Amino acid sequence: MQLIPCPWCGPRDEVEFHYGGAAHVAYPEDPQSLTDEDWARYVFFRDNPKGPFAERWCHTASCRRWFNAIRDTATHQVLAVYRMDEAKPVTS
Amino acid sequence: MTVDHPQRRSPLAHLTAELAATPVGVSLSEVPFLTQLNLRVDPLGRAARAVEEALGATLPTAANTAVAAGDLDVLWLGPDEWLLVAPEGRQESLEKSLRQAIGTEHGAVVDLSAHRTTVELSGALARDLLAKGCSLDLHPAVFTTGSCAQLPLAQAPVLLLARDSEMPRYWLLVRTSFAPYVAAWLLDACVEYAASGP
Amino acid sequence: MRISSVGSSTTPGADLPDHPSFLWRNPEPKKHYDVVVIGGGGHGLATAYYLAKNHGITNVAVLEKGWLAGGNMARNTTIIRSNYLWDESAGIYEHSLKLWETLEQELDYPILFSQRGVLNLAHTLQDVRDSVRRVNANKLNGIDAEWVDAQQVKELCPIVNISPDVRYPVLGATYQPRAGIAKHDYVAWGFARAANAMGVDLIQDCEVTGLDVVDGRVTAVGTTRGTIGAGRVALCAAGHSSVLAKMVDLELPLQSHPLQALVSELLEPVHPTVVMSNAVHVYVSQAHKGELVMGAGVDSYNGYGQRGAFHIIERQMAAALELFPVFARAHLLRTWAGIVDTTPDASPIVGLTPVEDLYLNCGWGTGGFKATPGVGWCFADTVAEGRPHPLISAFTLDRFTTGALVDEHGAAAVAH
Amino acid sequence: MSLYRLPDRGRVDRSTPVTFTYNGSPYTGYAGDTLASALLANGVHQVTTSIKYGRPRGIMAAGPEDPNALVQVETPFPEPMLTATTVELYDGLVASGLSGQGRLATEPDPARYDAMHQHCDVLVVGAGPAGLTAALTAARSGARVVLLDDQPEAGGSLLGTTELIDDRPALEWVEAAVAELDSLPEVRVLSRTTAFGFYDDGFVLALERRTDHLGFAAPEHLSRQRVWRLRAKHVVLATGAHERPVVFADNDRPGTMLAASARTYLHRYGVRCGQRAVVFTTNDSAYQAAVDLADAGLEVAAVIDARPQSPAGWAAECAERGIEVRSGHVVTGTTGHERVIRAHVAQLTDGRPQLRSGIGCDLLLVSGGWNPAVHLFSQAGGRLSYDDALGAFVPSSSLEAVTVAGAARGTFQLDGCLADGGEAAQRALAGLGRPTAGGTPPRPSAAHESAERPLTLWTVPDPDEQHAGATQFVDLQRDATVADVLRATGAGLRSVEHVKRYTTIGTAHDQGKTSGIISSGLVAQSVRAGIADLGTTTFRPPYTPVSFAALAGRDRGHLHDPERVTPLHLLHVAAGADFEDVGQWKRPRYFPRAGEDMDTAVLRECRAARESVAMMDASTLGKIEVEGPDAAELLDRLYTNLMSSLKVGFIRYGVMCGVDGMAIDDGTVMRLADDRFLLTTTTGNAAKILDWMEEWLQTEWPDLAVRLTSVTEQWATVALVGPRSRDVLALVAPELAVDNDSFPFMTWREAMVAGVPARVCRISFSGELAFEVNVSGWDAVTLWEALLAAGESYGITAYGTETMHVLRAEKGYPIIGQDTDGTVTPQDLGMSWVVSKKKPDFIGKRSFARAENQRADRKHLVGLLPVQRDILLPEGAQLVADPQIGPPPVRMLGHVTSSYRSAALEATFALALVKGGRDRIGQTLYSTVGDELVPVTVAEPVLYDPEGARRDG
Ligand SMILES: Cc1cc2nc3c(=O)[nH]c(=O)nc-3n(C[C@H](O)[C@H](O)[C@H](O)COP(=O)(O)OP(=O)(O)OC[C@H]3O[C@@H](n4cnc5c(N)ncnc54)[C@H](O)[C@@H]3O)c2cc1C
Ligand SMILES: NC(=O)c1ccc[n+]([C@@H]2O[C@H](COP(=O)([O-])OP(=O)(O)OC[C@H]3O[C@@H](n4cnc5c(N)ncnc54)[C@H](O)[C@@H]3O)[C@@H](O)[C@H]2O)c1
Ligand SMILES: Cc1cc2nc3c(=O)[nH]c(=O)nc-3n(C[C@H](O)[C@H](O)[C@H](O)COP(=O)(O)O)c2cc1C
Ligand SMILES: [Zn+2]
Repeated sequence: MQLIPCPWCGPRDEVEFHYGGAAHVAYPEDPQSLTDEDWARYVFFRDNPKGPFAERWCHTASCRRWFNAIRDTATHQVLAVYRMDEAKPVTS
Repeated sequence: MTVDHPQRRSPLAHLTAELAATPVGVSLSEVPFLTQLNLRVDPLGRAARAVEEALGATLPTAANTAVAAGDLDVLWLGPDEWLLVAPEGRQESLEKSLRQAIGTEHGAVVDLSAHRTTVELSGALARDLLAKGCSLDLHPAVFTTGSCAQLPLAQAPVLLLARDSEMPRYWLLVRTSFAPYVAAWLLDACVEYAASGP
Repeated sequence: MRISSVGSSTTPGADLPDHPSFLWRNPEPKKHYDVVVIGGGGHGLATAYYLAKNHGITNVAVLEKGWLAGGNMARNTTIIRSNYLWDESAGIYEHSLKLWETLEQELDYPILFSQRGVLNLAHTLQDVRDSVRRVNANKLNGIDAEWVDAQQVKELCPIVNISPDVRYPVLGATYQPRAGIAKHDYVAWGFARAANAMGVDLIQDCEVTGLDVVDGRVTAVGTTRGTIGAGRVALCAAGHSSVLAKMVDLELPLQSHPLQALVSELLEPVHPTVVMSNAVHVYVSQAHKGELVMGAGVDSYNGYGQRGAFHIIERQMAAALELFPVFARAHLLRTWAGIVDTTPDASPIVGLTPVEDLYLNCGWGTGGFKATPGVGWCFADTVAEGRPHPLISAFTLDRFTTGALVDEHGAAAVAH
Repeated sequence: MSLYRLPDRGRVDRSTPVTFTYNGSPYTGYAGDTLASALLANGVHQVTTSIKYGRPRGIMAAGPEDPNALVQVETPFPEPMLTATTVELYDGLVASGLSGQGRLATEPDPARYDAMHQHCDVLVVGAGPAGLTAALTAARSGARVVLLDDQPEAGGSLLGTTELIDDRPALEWVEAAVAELDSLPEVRVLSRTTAFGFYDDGFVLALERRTDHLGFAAPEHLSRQRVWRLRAKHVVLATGAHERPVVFADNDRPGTMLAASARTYLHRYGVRCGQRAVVFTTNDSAYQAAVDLADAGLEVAAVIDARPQSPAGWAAECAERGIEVRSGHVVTGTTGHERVIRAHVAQLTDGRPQLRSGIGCDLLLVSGGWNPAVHLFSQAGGRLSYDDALGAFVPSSSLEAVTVAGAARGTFQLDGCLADGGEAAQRALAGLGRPTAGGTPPRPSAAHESAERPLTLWTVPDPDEQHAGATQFVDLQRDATVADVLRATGAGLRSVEHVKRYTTIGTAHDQGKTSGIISSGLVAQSVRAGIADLGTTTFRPPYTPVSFAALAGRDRGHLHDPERVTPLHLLHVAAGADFEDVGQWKRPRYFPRAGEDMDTAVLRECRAARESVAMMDASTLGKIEVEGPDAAELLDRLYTNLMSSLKVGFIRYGVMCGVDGMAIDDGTVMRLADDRFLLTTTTGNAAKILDWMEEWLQTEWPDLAVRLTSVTEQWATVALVGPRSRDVLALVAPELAVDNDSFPFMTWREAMVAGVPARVCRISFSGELAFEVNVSGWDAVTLWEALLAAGESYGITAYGTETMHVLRAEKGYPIIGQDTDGTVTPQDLGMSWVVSKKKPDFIGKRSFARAENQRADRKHLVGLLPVQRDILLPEGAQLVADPQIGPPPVRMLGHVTSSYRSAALEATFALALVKGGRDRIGQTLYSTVGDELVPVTVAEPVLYDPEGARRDG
């Protein structure tokens, strides 16, 4: 059971969180102007790296805040968490 | 306008006797009909200050803490969200003064008095009872008096408030639809403390 | 070789067949192969086998980064069925099931394919509707399927608790009699042995670390054992598909998640069939030696660690005991996890890629064991012929652009 | 007193004799015995027969690593597959040997199980010398410490030895240590508690056996077993080491035992495991067993030391006791049947055994070295490396906030273990930023210094060259032999993982605690690889088997999953409602009256709604308050239709889609104020939709000033439906103008209803004139009872979800999740009107333009009328064009999503998703009904009151 450090509530059990997949995937500026390919890319295609991954979590059972985390998908280790309005930190 | 509610019914009224019959070391009771208002404002904004003035209480900005001001408890729920808990019957006046304080700034005030009911849990075994279903560290030096947390208790979402972490005495604020489950779960958790079994 | 039936003898170990005394060579990789298959799981091995068997292409290497069939093939709960909802899925899974029915003879290897039937329980009225819908579709697709009520569930599997007083009572189930289980490792080894015998090189401890693309065409693979030239490359890397595709900048709509399973100690036969339940989230069979084999849903987050969180197991145990109260004092013996590559529509991606001579087989997520012979057959044909085999032609990468998804979430949510 | 029980040794309680039955025979033991020690005390070595070959099998170890002594316990409740070495004896125990397969009880297990969370600064696993010093050191600093051990009492291997610490018996030191720990308020010592899983971030799971040892006296109200969910800032693993055997021919014969285990039986249980012993070892540790047994009066015939040179100090001790020591010798096999009667001994020259001689014995003790118990460390992600000197795998990587101490990391001397424990605690405290308190480290008695390194010997060459290895058992439980391993490598297998799966070594209850590394060693030998490179198979939780029930804990029966209920639930129960599970909610499905089945009840309920007045509890609908200056903007982006144009006091129906354009939910939106809306979601989707909205708001559009609050339980909702609903409402809300002009369709009003404040909505999910009355949850009962009373003269009728479905389906209103399946757009549902053409964008819009969405043969929601008007189509039935179906696959056109008997239509009818359905209206299709096909006519989805005249009353 992972401890996910909520930027507000601190470390809590993973069961309290909802996983949101890749972070930093912006909703397209003008979806109607996209090609079908580009739109499909936005809807269905997400990065799936082995190693550090910038992803979104929501602390649904508590403060209900979404935040970003950099977590190593190979080790489960959370390398950093940051709020939605903070820039992606550099983790070596 | 306060209305007389002759038949008003609290979610755990039908379990009053069961809750009262807990073993030595645990006390359980429903605290029905408390006033509960959800407040959302920018903690740094002018409205927040006005609200504090109106309430005579600060809005705690430390996560998972509550402040008490007289008979009012202000519980941190999120970085711009609080639950105000007051004795029964205060929802309308409180809502009005909050809205007034917020004025034209962006905020939200929602009456949730009937959304959750409150279970008071106290006694020497209270902490053990909670520890059966709650992953938070309830050590009195960690979850101190005035700490609060939203989290699952077994399979139900609850809002936990340490009214007195030493005694200890807790409030569990439970969404009413989950209240019978939480009550049944707590009563079941008590079984082992009954001197000669259930 | 001794081939035995299931669950009869009192000495459970004596039941199991002996393995052949030779399985495969451990050759050094050659400089060049006509086809390089990446990934020595069930799909990779079956693909190699059918390339050799059906298409006479034997200058083939299967490159495996660890030990052969040590990925999901070593860790799945072995449920085989073909009762999927949509025509496209029914086509490939039923083709596979038919192959399973003769695979033991075909491979001359005891794979312990046991057609003991699979029950998918319904616990809510919506489950019932979805189940009946699927049964009807299956029948019209020529797949054996039945809707059975709670009483019939009890007759098929007497230890299921069908009391109406439980939290989520059993309202009925879909039943596929021809479905069942097989012994996963034996299946892999059967394919491996047969492929090896036809000249396929099975190369272990050989991780692919790069793909050489010249003028839009793949020409070689870089590995931890040197560069290996390839006429064609067939990707069968399951949980690692995204990582490999990334080497040629191919983005895939895949997310890799941990999926856990567990076994009990060996028990006298109590569970004659396979029971799956979406609503209470558990599926159970009793394997040949007598252990209960169980699984649940995926862990929610991406993970390549081959391990998941324990609350999933605890929840699964609670669910199992709701359905099977007699399991109370069975013991959890071992838990493990695999890495499953899930797609947005719970259907696989098989076929050509924008890179010439690079072929893709992935996205089987939590349910690709049952497809092993079927997809091996069709994928080999696709690689050999350079065009999609008709049975997999719906499972293109392109469907995410057109919107022609094959949404099997209903049939596949706890998909095994 | 039996021949095998010594009068003056052991920690069993001789004042409490205990009777038990094994394999049908009665025996006596003492409190403090395990089943194994009691059997041994009765001279019983054979416990069972083996799984595959039916060979006699005995007790090999004294702890959970025993690969052999499997038993089925029958009382007080049947439990399969426990090891006799871990079953504490109690009065009335009935058990029998198991040959590999356990048997489950057929009746339900009456015991309770539970779980407990516990946090600490330092968790110490294992209360041997290393663990105890670690716990003491940590605890003295004031840290919160949990010390757990799987044995009934602390001491670890000291319980089975005679060592001294600080010049007194080690167990006195243990007792003092435990007393000190018990006296510290921040320390919890858990005995009979096995840490079985080590997960991320200091999360350790442990199983406490609370009442098993009490047998029939176990109090019912206590949980039998408890799962501890421990979260530690630092974990010290002091789990000790397992002795392993050397493999030789017929090494499975009862009477063959691990040397240190025999020593444990002697010192801890006062049991001598035989009368004449031969000790076979590759290292020093077994000498102590030989010496101790001799001192306890056993005849120790010989110590067979595989090393060319025996250790001088020990040799002297042996000589003193007249024990012959044969160095450079090995045991090559045994004679006997139910029990070993002779050990075959041969000199080992150049790795080949020479001439054999037999030594008579009834006890053959073996030590092939020690395997550090690295299971938990490895589970937590720690790496292992092979230690050549020890012949074992030891922890090699450092894990954050984890320290391994004592024998678990390959420290096999007591002084080293004590020092290790202290250092581990200091490391933990340093990490926590806590100062270490002083205190003198404990000092053990001096050990024999030895110049002889242990020899690593996995197996002794088999004298029977023809069947070499066939009776050399590696995994006794799986009956897997050296020959099996060689066959595996001969088949081309090189990986220990393959060999495991080919031979099944290490897959039994003991998970290869004693056999796993031997298998690796054999493979290494066979394929001429380094064992260091081959490694071990993977260590996986649980460390020892855990019962399913313990893991399920209290999440069973009605606590399995919360039953969510509305404030009216008790009234529904009293009214005899039949309930339906919708998500976690319990909803009344129908309210049968005496003698009614569902069909009759539903027809009656429908008739009441269509002809007079009926009411239902709609409180389960999700409700979300949306507040802020940008509230309307947010809703415009999330709903397919325009919400910003909604006026205060009005209500609008809306649909939400996913980004893929598929409908995910629908509901109504009330505008409470310019900047406030209240929206409803379907019952099952409330949490999902709130999350969905928050996700967009927080992650994509943080610039929007909107706040969302769930108010689902704040409001109880009663739908009041039917031509007489207005009359009933007027009675309970005398101040409310209820006429059509004052209170038009799709508006809402605040009013006193039944004497309580309410929000009344004029909306209809039935096509009838209808209202939804929302009151505080506290007032739900008041409202419900007032409506029942006011409507009495109109025959007001309570109805459930089934009737709701009939009413809405007659009107062609879809249910998201029933008439859709995640592949259906609003257009497919015939609701293009709910998809705004004006808005430049909203979630899902872009997907509508994809190729697949343009196809004319997409599935549409249509009505179906069976040609034979009384045939009820099964929901889920498939539709085909031609009744003459050929061989499969048959082309399917769609399926029935909803199907009911309609009182109003006096016929059955259905809704269906049909390919190009809107173009087929009027056509005949065929629906599966069982194995038949019946003709149905495709119709408009709205079958009842298509003009919508009735909803205005
Ligand atoms: C717990 C669990 C239960 C399951 N239950 C079922 C079930 O009951 N029924 C069912 O039908 N399906 C089930 N599945 C799914 C099924 O196991 C998979 O869909 C299927 O095994 C995938 O195909 P595969 O056998 O080829 O995959 P794998 O066996 O995973 O093969 C992929 C191989 O590629 C190798 N590889 C990866 N990267 C590289 C590289 N760079 N270089 C070289 N080699 C590489 C991997 O090491 C691996 O061996 C389950 C899966 C899990 C994890
Ligand atoms: N002479 C030798 O070669 C040799 C070899 C090994 C050990 N030893 C001796 O053994 C002792 C080792 O001391 P130590 O403290 O390291 O270990 P220990 O064996 O004394 O204690 C370990 C304790 O941990 C318990 N344990 C193990 N795994 C557990 C789990 N998962 N959950 C709960 N409890 C668990 C064991 O039951 C045991 O009580 C020393 O006295 C040492 O000299 C000697
Ligand atoms: C169908 C099936 C049955 C299994 N039965 C057993 C078993 O009886 N005993 C055992 O220890 N492991 C059993 N395993 C699990 C394997 O030991 C192992 O955990 C799994 O192959 C994953 O590999 P890993 O744990 O080495 O990563 C079984 C696995 C499967 C898929
Ligand atoms: Zn939080």
